Amino acid sequence: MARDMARDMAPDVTTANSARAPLSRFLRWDVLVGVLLVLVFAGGAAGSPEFANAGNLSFALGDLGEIALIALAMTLLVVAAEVDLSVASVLGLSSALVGHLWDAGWAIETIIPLVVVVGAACGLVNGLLVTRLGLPSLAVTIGTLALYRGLAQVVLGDRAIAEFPQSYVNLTVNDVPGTPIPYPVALFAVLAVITAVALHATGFGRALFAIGAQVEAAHFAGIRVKRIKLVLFVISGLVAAFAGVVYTLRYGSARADNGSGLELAVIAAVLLGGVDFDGGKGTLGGVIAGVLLIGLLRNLLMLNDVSTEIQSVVTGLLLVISVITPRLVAVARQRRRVPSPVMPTPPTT
Amino acid sequence: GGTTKESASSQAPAAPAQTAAATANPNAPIKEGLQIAFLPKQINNPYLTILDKAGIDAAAEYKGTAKEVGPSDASASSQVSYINTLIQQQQDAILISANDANAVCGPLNQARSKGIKVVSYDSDASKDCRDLFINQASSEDVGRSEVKMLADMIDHKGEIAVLSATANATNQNTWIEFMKDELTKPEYKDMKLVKVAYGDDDDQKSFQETQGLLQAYPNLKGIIAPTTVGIAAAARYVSGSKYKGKIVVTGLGTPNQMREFVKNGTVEKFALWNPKDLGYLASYAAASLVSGRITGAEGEKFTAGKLGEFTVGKDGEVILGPPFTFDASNVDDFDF
Amino acid sequence: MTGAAEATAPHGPGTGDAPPVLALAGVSKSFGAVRALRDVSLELHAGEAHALAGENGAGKSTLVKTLSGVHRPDSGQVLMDGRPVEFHKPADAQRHGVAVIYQEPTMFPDLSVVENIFIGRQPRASLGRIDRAAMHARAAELFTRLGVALDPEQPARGLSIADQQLVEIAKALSRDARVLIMDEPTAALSGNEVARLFTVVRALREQGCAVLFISHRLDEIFELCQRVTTLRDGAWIASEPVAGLTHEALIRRMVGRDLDALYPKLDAATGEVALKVDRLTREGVFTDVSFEVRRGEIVALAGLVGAGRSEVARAVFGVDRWDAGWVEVNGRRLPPASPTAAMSAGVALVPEDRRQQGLVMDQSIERNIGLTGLKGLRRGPVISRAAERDRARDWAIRLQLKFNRLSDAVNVLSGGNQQKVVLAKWLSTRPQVLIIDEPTRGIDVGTKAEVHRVLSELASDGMAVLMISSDLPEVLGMADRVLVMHEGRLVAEIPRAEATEESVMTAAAGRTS
Amino acid sequence: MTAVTAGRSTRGIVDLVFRARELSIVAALAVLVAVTAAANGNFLSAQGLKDIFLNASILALLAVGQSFVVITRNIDLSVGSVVGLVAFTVGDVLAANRGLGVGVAIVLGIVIGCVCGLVNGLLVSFGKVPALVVTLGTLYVIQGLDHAIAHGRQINAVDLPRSVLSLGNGSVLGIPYLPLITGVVMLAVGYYLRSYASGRDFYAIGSSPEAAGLAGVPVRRRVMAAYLLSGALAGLGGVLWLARFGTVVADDAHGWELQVVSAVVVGGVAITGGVGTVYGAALGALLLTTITSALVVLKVNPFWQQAITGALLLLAISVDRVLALRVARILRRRNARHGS
Ligand SMILES: Nc1ncnc2c1ncn2[C@@H]1O[C@H](COP(=O)(O)OP(=O)(O)OP(=O)(O)O)[C@@H](O)[C@H]1O
Ligand SMILES: Nc1ncnc2c1ncn2[C@@H]1O[C@H](COP(=O)(O)OP(=O)(O)OP(=O)(O)O)[C@@H](O)[C@H]1O
Ligand SMILES: [Mg+2]
Ligand SMILES: [Mg+2]
Repeated sequence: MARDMARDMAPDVTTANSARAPLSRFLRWDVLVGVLLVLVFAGGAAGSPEFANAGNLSFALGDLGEIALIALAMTLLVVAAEVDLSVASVLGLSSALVGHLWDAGWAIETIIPLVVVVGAACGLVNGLLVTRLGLPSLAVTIGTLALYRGLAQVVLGDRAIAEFPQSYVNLTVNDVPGTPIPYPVALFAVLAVITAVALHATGFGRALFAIGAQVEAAHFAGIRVKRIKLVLFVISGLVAAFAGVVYTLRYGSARADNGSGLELAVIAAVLLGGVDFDGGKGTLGGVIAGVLLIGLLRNLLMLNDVSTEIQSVVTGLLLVISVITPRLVAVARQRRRVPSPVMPTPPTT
Repeated sequence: GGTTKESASSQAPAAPAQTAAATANPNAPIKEGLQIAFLPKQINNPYLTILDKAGIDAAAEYKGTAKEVGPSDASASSQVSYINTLIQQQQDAILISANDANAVCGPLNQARSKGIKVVSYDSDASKDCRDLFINQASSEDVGRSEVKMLADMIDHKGEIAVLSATANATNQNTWIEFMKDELTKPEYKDMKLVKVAYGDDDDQKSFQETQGLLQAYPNLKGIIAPTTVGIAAAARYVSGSKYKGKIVVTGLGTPNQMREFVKNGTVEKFALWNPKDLGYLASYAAASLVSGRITGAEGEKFTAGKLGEFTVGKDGEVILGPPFTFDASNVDDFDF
Repeated sequence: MTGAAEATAPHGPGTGDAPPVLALAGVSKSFGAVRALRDVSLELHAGEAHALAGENGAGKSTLVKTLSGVHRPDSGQVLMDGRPVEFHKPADAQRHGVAVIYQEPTMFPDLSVVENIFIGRQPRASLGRIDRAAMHARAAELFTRLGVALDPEQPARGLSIADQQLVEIAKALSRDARVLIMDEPTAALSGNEVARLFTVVRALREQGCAVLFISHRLDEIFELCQRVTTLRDGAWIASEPVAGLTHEALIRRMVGRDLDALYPKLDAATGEVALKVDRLTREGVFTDVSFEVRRGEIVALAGLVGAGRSEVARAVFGVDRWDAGWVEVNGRRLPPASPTAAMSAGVALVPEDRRQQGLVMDQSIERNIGLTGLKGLRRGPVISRAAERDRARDWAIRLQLKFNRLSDAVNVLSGGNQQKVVLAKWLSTRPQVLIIDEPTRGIDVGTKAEVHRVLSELASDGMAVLMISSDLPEVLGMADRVLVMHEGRLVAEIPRAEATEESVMTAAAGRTS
Repeated sequence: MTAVTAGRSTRGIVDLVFRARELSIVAALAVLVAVTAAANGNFLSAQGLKDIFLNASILALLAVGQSFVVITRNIDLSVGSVVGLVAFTVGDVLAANRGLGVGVAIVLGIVIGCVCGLVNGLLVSFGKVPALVVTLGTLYVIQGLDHAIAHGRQINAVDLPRSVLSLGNGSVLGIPYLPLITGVVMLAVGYYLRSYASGRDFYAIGSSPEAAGLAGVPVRRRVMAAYLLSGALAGLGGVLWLARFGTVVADDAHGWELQVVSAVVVGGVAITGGVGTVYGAALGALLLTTITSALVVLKVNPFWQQAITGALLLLAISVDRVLALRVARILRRRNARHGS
């Protein structure tokens, strides 16, 4: 189902290249990632019996849950040419709060909404610093990355809290009956559909792409740039905090260092999915394919006893290859047709 | 109704029942062709690498195959995916040095429900979700002896500090508790623990923390670093600074790392057990479990190859032995 | 292809016998399905100013980029002093003494004005270091020649389009080139600067420089150039001496037919006040600006470059915050700094800088046009692509937009066609008050008439139009009233009957008549 | 016209004074050091000062290389991995051949760093692919390589030649080698960027890559050079790391890319390219490390340290920004008075 989703949710974005031959539509970066995903899945299913069974798939998908959730919000931000590096720290802070409050005897029904609100507040701080002061989000969220992680340590210190209510733990680890899909992943699927529609088919999505591609033009077109960015940061914080709740319950362990370093995994997935870090380009389908590709490939390598170091190399090569292949193909095709380098398009970040 | 902490304990899952029901047969031979896997906190941790290698060699002795797999970062979550993989691969036993005692619990119990034996070593998992814990030394011994060792070197007088690993490290935190308890005894009334600092088992961070400690507490007399990374970093900073000879550094370290500092006089004594023995013992314990020689109940005995006989203690704990103290006279006799 | 045979020998009388400094021979260039140049030939001679004329999208800028090494021709040759050369990149052409002012200013916003001019060619002192004093001296000299009052140390960010254009001109002149190519250098300039520029160019030409000049203001062609080459749909039409050519004849070459009146101003009954601006002030930029625009009226805002006209427009529309005063639309005050509020009150602003402010360059024509009316395109919560496309097609046809597909990105359109997309984007919101900053910058004569007709029609349908323009004939031809700004203040209001070149220019220069 | 000119040029001058980002960092540093020293005199003792500079020098060196790349509107996330790889491999080689000296170590380190930089540079400038993706990819690849080489081993100080270790701890005229090296590199790179035509090209590329191409700037060559320099300095940083810490494992400098980028950003180099100096970046690195040291010296609860570091970082960039906005506004007003 994951593959279908990825395909269905990749509506075309009009890129500058669409004037070229129609074939190049299929050589887009995000489509390439989708194809790789299918290949990995098929190869895995054929090659190792441990891979394509319900138990393993359920686990592998569940293990991606938090990254996938956060990647949704991150995609929106990156399309609008912003980034939130503090997500993993918000996740940690949320985890620490869940642990602390639970330890203090609060009811989990109170804790969860409260923590999500705190996450939204963290996002609000990011958003205000970016929109009110006009600071680059990379700088702001590197700062809050340290700040929120630090607050998590302040809240929980060296304690590790466990023994959360089983019914809630079950919600985060059990599968939807009859499928190998854990509940958080099912929730993710629903949210992904909503996000995809919002991004690719609504005025809000159009506004995001315009903001990301040319913020001044968007402002002149009456788009409330600052407000929209603020909302995006709040969403990002909120989702990260919710992911923190899922994380805590899924592992049954609240620690201040939960999820540290997760931001790079999210960014890697978003980049692999073909979203342009300069903003204004990308598809949600690509991102979903990217998340699944990284996750399933790692799972497959692990099952085949490929060492961590090689896994790391493979992830890195995947990133490089997925960006460079469409370019190489385009260049090769151009060379064949006419010997004309277009305007010297310089490299971008 | 509200799901508060009180209601939770009543809902806590019972540990899988079938393992407890089995009875031990101390005379059963160790099965051949066992497949066991070591899952360290983090691959590339030199200390755990030594341990796991010894365990893998031990497996060859009893004609089993062992391997080491693990994450490159010491986070709880990354270990969990490896447990899943090992379940899928239907290993006979998983040996784990847990990053987070609780986070690995669910998957470990899943493994046990599929008949896989779980042995924790070096750093324990929650006792509900493993069959045995191979402890390097009794935690109480480690904590108290560290304090004694330092006290002897500073004449039971002055300010001291602890340089630990991460704030969440289970074993370090247990030791530190015992250290604090030991310090309440009357003979230590002139010693004061002024700070517990965390070097996160990161060489550079530990180095910088040591610097900070010495500046912040000019009257500091000694540092206990109950972690191999921390003690090496602390010793290195002290040996290259004006504090050399004025500050006593001790703790847990490996002879290879510490040799230089013992020789140049920065460090007089430090302690550790033989990590190779620990790996060896863990490997044999796992094999004994799988072969049905023991079940993990208190009082059971088993032989661990060349190391001889061990007894399962309370809560399924097996203790390697008291820590060994290294000093200038013996540090050259070891190579690890 | 038909022009090919004639094109091979465009060499006419009066050009001397020396081989042309720079020439194109039978050059073709396609972008995908678009054939931007088809077998075009052109010769530039020393000491001659050569004009290139053609409608929007005729291929002028493509020709320029082929001469300067940005594009390589698909077929045909570039010749220098009669010998074939291959320019692989702009640097190659520069090394051969070709200096280019591109249609769109290419600034380094973070560098100072002087660095912008000299980047890559800074005067050197010992050990290869940059000689800053020499650099400043040369910049000062250039600015004096061009009559520009810019602080050389000022960062280029925030320069108005006109100032940017002046910097570009200084940059090209500083090269002491053998060939000077200027792609619509005057589009953003007003009379004064144009006159200065022409003086400088004439001097260069007399020193033996070959000049290629592109402009949609035909008067300028007649004033500056000796020969003119016309392109139509990428094909060469004619190369001939300017002397003896009439406006009408040139237009017929470009468009292929005769044109209607250029300023088809309809008289409309003026209604009640639609836009009222009262003592509006933005400190340091403009002061105490008050005026009204009525329904059915076209009011022009004239002034020299940098007078602050665009700034007023931006503030009225809410892009910039104002410090004092207020703006009223249809009797209701607008909140400050909210374009959204201005839009829902029925105001539209066609900004002066289409690349930064007007368009999202990477996005398609239809998306750009749809961006201002997302609410109207909704079917339920989602945008209807069909509605988006219809809206875009409607206006594309009305404004005679030249495009391949509506899903093409706007950055492949020619400059003038981009301007039309901006117009379509705003006209499609059916505003009651239209503020339009340099409406025909870079638009060809044919379309200009079209735009003027549309404006005129809209006004007579009851729209209030505030038009900022540096094109004096346009101001005089279209406006019911002319407001003149000088250094941030409104200095004159001239009714249509009294508006003449002299009266407007006198006020704009700050002299009281 | 003349009035306008006057207004504009005053703006230029005042602007220059106020926009010197370096000044505000120096001020922040001064406040921090003063407060800490007041609380604990040891902080400014000879040993204390030496420690601060020693701690900052490797980060500052990396920040110099990184700002070079960032100024061209690119980024190099692989620096942390390169430092780790170089520290380990050079350590490994030296441990195996103890006769080798400092010179060989430095050359070897720089060569390895250059190779990494070359790969990044080729992919970014000739492959025309986004730098962030490429260097995130090479971050993983180089890290994997490092781990594969180290395979759980550790290089200890005893295994290393004396000469290398004394590079890390020794000093000349009381100044330790490390900050000395960083200082020299910083001054050289800073001078080059400011005073040479090719140095200005980097700013032009970052400011507008498109315009740079049209102006005849060799964009690819320069971007390539930026990555080579960043790689070379990361390689040098790796050798210094080895010399300073003596003990190396595969994980060294893991996650440092974010620290380096923070230093660069705090130092006023715009992440969107075209703006900033290497002096600012190096000062940013000094500020960051000093915050960490100061918090320990001030006996701040370890659980609060990271939060405070984060808050101070935010404070630094926010105050700087607010000041800049204020100044811009005052100038606009002043311009009004001059203009009218
Ligand atoms: N890079 C490109 N990719 C695709 N099409 C292009 C590109 N550049 C130009 N074109 C197309 O080539 C044709 C000629 O464009 P060009 O810019 O040369 O026109 P122009 O004569 O300069 O028009 P204007 O007067 O509006 O500036 C146009 O149809 C344009 O859409
Ligand atoms: N914040 C500012 N500080 C100083 N000068 C500024 C500022 N903003 C704009 N300017 C200058 O003020 C002048 C007014 O610009 P504006 O674009 O409004 O003029 P204009 O009359 O519309 O002329 P143009 O024909 O260039 O559009 C410009 O020269 C611009 O560079
Ligand atoms: Mg053009
Ligand atoms: Mg203007």
